[in-house]
Amino acid sequence: MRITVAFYSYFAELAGCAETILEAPPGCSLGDLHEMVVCRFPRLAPLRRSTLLAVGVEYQLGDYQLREDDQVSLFPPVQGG
Amino acid sequence: MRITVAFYSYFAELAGCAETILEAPPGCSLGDLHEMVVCRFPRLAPLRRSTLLAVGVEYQLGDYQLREDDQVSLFPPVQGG
Amino acid sequence: MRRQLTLTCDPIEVTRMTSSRAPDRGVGAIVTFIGTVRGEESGGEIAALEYTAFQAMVEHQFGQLFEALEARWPIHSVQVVHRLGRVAATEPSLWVQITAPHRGEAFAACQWLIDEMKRLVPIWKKPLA
Amino acid sequence: MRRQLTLTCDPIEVTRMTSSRAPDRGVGAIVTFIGTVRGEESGGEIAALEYTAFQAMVEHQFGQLFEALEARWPIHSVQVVHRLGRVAATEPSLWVQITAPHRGEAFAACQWLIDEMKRLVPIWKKPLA
Repeated sequence: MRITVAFYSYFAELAGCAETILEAPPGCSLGDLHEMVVCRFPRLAPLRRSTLLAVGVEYQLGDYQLREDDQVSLFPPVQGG
Repeated sequence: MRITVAFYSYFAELAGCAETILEAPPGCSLGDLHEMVVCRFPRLAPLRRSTLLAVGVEYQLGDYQLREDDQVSLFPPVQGG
Repeated sequence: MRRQLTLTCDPIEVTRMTSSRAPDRGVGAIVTFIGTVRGEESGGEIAALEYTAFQAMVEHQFGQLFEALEARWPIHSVQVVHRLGRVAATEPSLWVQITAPHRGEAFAACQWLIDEMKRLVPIWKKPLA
Repeated sequence: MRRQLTLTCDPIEVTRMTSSRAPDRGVGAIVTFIGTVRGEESGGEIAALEYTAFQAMVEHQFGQLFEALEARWPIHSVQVVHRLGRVAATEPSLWVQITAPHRGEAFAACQWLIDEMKRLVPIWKKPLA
């Protein structure tokens, strides 16, 4: 299934792009996808533990079951204010 | 000794005046003076326990030893803001 | 610490006093409290409050509170304006502004100052119908 | 509860937004927080911060925070303005205003909202020399 992955803040610089599209196997969880992303963009690997994950506009945990056309976002800890 | 006593807020209305002068005996404490005041202005007697006492611009307790020309103030709980 | 206390019978000009920039490059937080006269108090309608004060003692007590504030928190400035006389419902009776490096100390100091003011500063109010 | 969220690349017009009266006869407390860009950060000089955001998610997350705020405190209104793009040192990057019947809930809600924003709302900043 087709998943859009967006990077925000310095994650976009580390990935070298603001967005990519990945083909994920059926039954793929958000955590599985995160592993696929850090394999493809290894400069994000050391930040794995502090990475925040969202699907659409909601935060999700690694066990979230992805669906076709989900919009996933990866970003570092937020710093508003 | 001569002590000036001022009343603030509704204490002035209850006393019928904003200020009075009392002649206090030597060794008179602020607590003693308070008793003299409520004898002279009995409408302040029921409020004795909630009355705040100041000498000059400082709060003082009943055991404060009065001195000639002290300016004593009596008033109800404050309500600024 | 810059400090300013104003007791005034004129309306508090909130807009004029609000700055659009930090007063100093080390300031990251500006906390402002405005207390307004509520038009309803314990069920009844109120047109205004009449504020009176023992002014010399108000100034002295605020001076002591400012000393304690400075000793306890790294505050850059504190400003207090309290209205006296008749203040109509919805108008500000109190304006407090604290500037500090970070919001934690600015919020803590602002709340502490107002709590202590309500305990110690000789100002009274009377509802006017 | 009246609510307003603004994300803007323009300077926050603090003066224009500050009202000199309570918006409602039941309001007794107006708490305002202004976050300004500090010119010094961990020892170094900073000319400005560059703010970026995941805007759709910012709006959704603030919407959820406003819901939770309303459920927890008797707030009359909440307004948030957050600047994006380049914000020079001493300029406001954040403006939050809460109105409520009493100061306790206004202070509590304002601090809670800012703490939660800093935990959940996807905005980032980068120092510019």
